[in-house]
Amino acid sequence: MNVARTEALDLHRKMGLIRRFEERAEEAYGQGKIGGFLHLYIGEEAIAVGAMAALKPDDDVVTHYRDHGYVLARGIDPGLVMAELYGKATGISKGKGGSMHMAAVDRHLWGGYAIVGGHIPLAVGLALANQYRNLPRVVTCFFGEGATNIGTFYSGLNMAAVWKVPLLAIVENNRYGMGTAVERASAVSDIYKKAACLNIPSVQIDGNDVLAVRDAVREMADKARAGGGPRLIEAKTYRFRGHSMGDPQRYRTKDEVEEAKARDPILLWRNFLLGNRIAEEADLRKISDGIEAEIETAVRFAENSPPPDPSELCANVLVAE
Amino acid sequence: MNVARTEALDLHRKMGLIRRFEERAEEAYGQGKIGGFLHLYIGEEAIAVGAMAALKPDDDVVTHYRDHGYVLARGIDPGLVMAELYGKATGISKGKGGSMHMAAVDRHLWGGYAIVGGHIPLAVGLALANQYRNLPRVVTCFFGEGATNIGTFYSGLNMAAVWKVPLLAIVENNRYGMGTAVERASAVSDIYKKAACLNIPSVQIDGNDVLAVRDAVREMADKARAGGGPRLIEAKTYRFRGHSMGDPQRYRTKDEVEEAKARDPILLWRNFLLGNRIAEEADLRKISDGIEAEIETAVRFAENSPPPDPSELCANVLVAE
Amino acid sequence: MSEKSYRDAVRDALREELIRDERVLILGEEVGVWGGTYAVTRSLYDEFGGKRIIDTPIAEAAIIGAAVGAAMGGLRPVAELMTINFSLEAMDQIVNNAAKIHFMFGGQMKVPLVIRTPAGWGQLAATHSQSFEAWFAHLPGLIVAMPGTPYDAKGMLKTAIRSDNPVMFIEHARLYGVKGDVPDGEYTVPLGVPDIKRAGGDITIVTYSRMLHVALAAAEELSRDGIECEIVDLRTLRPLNMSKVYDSVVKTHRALVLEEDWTTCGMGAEIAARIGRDRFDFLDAPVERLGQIEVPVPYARNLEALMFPDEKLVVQRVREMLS
Amino acid sequence: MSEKSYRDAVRDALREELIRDERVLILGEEVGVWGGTYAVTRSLYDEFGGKRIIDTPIAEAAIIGAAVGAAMGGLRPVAELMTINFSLEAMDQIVNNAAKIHFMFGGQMKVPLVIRTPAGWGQLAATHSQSFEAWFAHLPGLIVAMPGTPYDAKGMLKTAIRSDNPVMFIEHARLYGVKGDVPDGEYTVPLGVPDIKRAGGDITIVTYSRMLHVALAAAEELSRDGIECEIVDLRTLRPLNMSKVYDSVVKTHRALVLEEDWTTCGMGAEIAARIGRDRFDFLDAPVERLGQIEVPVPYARNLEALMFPDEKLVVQRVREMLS
Ligand SMILES: Cc1ncc(C[n+]2csc(CCOP(=O)(O)OP(=O)(O)O)c2C)c(N)n1
Ligand SMILES: Cc1ncc(C[n+]2csc(CCOP(=O)(O)OP(=O)(O)O)c2C)c(N)n1
Ligand SMILES: [Mg+2]
Ligand SMILES: [Mg+2]
Repeated sequence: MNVARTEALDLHRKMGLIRRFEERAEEAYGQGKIGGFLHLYIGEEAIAVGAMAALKPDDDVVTHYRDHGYVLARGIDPGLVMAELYGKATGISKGKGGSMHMAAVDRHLWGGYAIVGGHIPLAVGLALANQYRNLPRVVTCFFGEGATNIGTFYSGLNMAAVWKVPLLAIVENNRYGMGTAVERASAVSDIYKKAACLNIPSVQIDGNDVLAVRDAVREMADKARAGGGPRLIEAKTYRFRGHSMGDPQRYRTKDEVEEAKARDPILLWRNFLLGNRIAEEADLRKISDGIEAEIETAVRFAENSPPPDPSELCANVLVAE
Repeated sequence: MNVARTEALDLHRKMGLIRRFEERAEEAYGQGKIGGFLHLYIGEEAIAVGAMAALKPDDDVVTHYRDHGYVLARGIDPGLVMAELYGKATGISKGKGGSMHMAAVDRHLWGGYAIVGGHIPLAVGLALANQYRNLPRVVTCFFGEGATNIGTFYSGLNMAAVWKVPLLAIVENNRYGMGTAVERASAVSDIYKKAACLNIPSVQIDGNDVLAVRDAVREMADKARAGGGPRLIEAKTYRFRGHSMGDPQRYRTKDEVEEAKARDPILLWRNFLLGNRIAEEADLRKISDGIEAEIETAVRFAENSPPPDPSELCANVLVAE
Repeated sequence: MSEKSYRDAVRDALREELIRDERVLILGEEVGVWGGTYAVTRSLYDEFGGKRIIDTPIAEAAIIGAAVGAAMGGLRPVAELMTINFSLEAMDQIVNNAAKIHFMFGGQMKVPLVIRTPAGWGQLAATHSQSFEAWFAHLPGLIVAMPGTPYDAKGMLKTAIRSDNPVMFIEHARLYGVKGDVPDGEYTVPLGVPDIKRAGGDITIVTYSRMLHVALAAAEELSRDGIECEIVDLRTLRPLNMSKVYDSVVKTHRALVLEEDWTTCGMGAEIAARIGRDRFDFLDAPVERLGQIEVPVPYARNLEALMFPDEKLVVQRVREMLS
Repeated sequence: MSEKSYRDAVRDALREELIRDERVLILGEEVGVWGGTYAVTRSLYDEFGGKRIIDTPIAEAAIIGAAVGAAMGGLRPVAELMTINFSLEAMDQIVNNAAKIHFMFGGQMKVPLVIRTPAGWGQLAATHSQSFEAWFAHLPGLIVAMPGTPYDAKGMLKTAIRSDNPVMFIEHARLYGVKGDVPDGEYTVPLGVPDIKRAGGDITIVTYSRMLHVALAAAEELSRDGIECEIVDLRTLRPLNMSKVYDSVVKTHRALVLEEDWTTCGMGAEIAARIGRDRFDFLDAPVERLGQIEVPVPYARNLEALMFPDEKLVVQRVREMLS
């Protein structure tokens, strides 16, 4: 077993925290306390948690809009994230970004981006900066399988490959881009194979196996860091909720969703922990309780925080100089 | 030998016609009679000529801006093409398009396009229309290897592959996109390999061998026509002239160019014709003479044609209705 | 006549044209199985099948490019951009292909294409709340329609689909639920013809799309104080037909332009400049503009609420202009 | 002082900033080995090497996106778009990333990026002759510079490179050969400050970039007849500082805006609308605009010559406005 007990429990805690955080966010959305789009990561938590466990604290991260998981997995205070969803001044992006735009630059989280594929070139540029400045940092860029059909996936990664910048692309293949199944949108549905035409080494992994994610990310990140040029990981997973709030989900059956839930990453990890006697039920209950408390605090923080001051509207349009 | 004598001579005549046409255009450009950009196809003639020999007259063609060759290879009167270069009312696009925008819709030539890669989705759409209308027409789309790094190459062809439309992409790999060598811009320099991540069958051929082009295009076009979905051909070639007029050509040596000229497609074909006793020197001389006369007529036609009437400026902005 | 939502009116237009003309097809992200993210194309996939209603990959440049190509090839595609924000991905295809192909090849081809797309906002933050109609209105070779009522939406969309020209047909996410009277039978509304949505003699309000409703509400309120606004709904932004605006200004001597886009180099600028030039002597006061605050749209509800002119602001501005 | 071409002035600015600040790098198509298609970056690759002067694939979205990312990551990239036409390929990156990232994340990141690109034309036909400055001027979050002289080009580019904000720096292909006096030593010109390029009391001509020279030539000719034009060179289109324009209009009571872009929703519209509102009582005549004919640009020389306002047309329009 290549995981220490503390780490094993921490992985469990983080996945659980993301799950519960989003369930509460969903609730708050239903109460009209959160607006706009809210893309839940439920079912995919092992990817963010496994990846962040593998990356170094000063490795850079650029993500798409389904981004609560990455931020929480990196250990950002859930209160800041919830406050952002509530559109409060105390939010991680001062309430200006919302669900899709979570950044914490001091933690090398360079933001969630809502234009599909549009952030991939940004990640290439960040990696170029790291290479230029001789910093031993990998840039990890997360996006969905649906994003692999847009031009910037290809043109951005081609550039990264030509320049051999330290970039790791992680494709979360949750089988759908909104309601379009991967086979209906992508000529190649094993996404990792797409890297071949970019000369980028790639692997396909079980994205619901947190350890598999951690190990693949570590290996690939190290190779990219060592100057080997970009790498790509396809992490296969499944989204348990609708694409965003209010998705009629006509594109899949309830049975399909239920079946997928048998491979819930949290369940798998829980079974692993119990099965390998890394933890007892009681340990896990304690972790759950901790999570509940943490989420409660986060919600209270968000609720009690003030909205942004109206003067914020015209702040940060240009840097004053 | 899988080529009849008449066809063999016609291939020779067409390649020679394009060559001489462009040499005359170059001259006229030097005299200020042609303006703007002028991208010569000299050295690459076997591709257009071989392809047009294979395609059926009502197969559709969409091309990039280096487009004199395609139009002439399809048998368009060189006078119309030269008049377009001269910006005359009698030009193939009424003088409104110029060198980069040659179309003859009645001959299924849907135009040359000057935005790199921008025409690839157009070709996909034309092919979709053919599929939708049950027309047994292939759309052939020409572009350079440099265009295979822009997003629409990938996103357009992915769409074509998902929809299985009858499209044939022909990549003219002349080793440079302007001054950038293929290896400096493209993570994969054997362009045909890029088709793998689009699930598109592809081949690499000698683009200076007119017969190889004809045969590959025929085979691939037939497969696409039969409903097999898109195909891609990488035709390897070399551009003897600068990218456009006024290219300082700092990116390659004179030696490299001279070396490439040993594989001049017209020379190769000439040797083939003579070597296989398909033609005698005298036959070829007669063809050359015919070409000279034809070009002379074309130039005279262009010179003597009137410029567009000023009223043309505001015509064809919108279709009147 | 029946009361219909803007959404249903648009869908009816699509459905009727799909039935009327075999060459009409719809393509875009989630237009088929999902039924359109704003439910505009709901049920059309079931009725017309995957040949006519085509789900695409997420690749707007390829969607619009393919739609232009299909239009050149004899079809009459209606391409949907899920929101107008994503038009940025397809800008080259819209500007250089859709709008120019007819001209550039000397009239040899035409591009009978409709690009349907909603503007709109609602805590969607900076990249998902934009409104680029002024950009499209800037471009020769395009028709730009932006209807504000179910009646106009249906009638203009039918005209757009039958047009041989490329039409940028801009809807509005916050209008889809708005209801209005729509005739039961076949009708069309011409492109390029503004419409007086309310008559009045004191001030001219020039507007379109969702802002029409803000203007109407403000006019109602002002009317209680005896101030009568004349509301000119542009409906089509390009070609821009100014005659009704001019007639109105000649009568009222005052004009306010109300738009949802950023104002700099916007529709309001164009209209103010034209009125200023062509009806210079009739103006008793400067032409005023109200539009989006010139910052990216923030997520927070309280900040977003400050972004767009509302009824109150319009009322206030009109009062100032008349005092 | 020495006489320098606009091209050399731009190159000098680049070179000096490359020397001054290690974080400055140039990336774009053909900027390196080729030396820039308009020879602006000639010799820089030899001097600074491939780490600082980076040739890219043909992929404008990736170029601008990567430049934004590099700017976020601590560098000061100067990205070249070979011509402004290709900005259409990168529109999402410019609009949604370059211009919004600072705002959208609550000020956490900044994007010290310069995008250099020439407008221009010359029988290049519809897709290669465009001028989109009005589009960029429409966008909050961007600075839009469009200098008309070698002096301004060099001084403003140096300011742009040192700025912590994204700057769209629009040059002009037909200005590269134009010469003018440029100081030998270090200097900068601020962004956001228009410049009076000729003083006069009879009419205000507001313009920028290449049209500045058309205006200057027309003013020279008009001066022979005793008509004195005051020429305000905007230099920066966003943020748009109107004070010098207003001062001039208060003096002359007449204004003509001269631009090279299509006029609908253009800079001229914005300026006319602002003058009309803020200096309403000072105008003796409507603000007039001259710009590109509203059609795609044709290839034929004779037709193209009809597209853009020239000296003759400006002289004629000024005479009409004064009669
Ligand atoms: C350029 C662009 N087009 C369309 C959209 C609308 N949209 C948002 S998410 C999404 C699906 C993305 O699917 P995928 O990349 O698989 O990520 P997932 O949502 O499954 O995590 C779409 C079409 C967008 N945001 N940007
Ligand atoms: C989107 C875009 N970017 C840049 C250019 C400028 N440009 C014109 S041709 C060319 C090189 C194209 O190379 P390739 O595709 O290999 O074709 P070739 O010219 O070699 O035939 C470039 C960069 C353009 N026309 N369009
Ligand atoms: Mg997905
Ligand atoms: Mg090439």
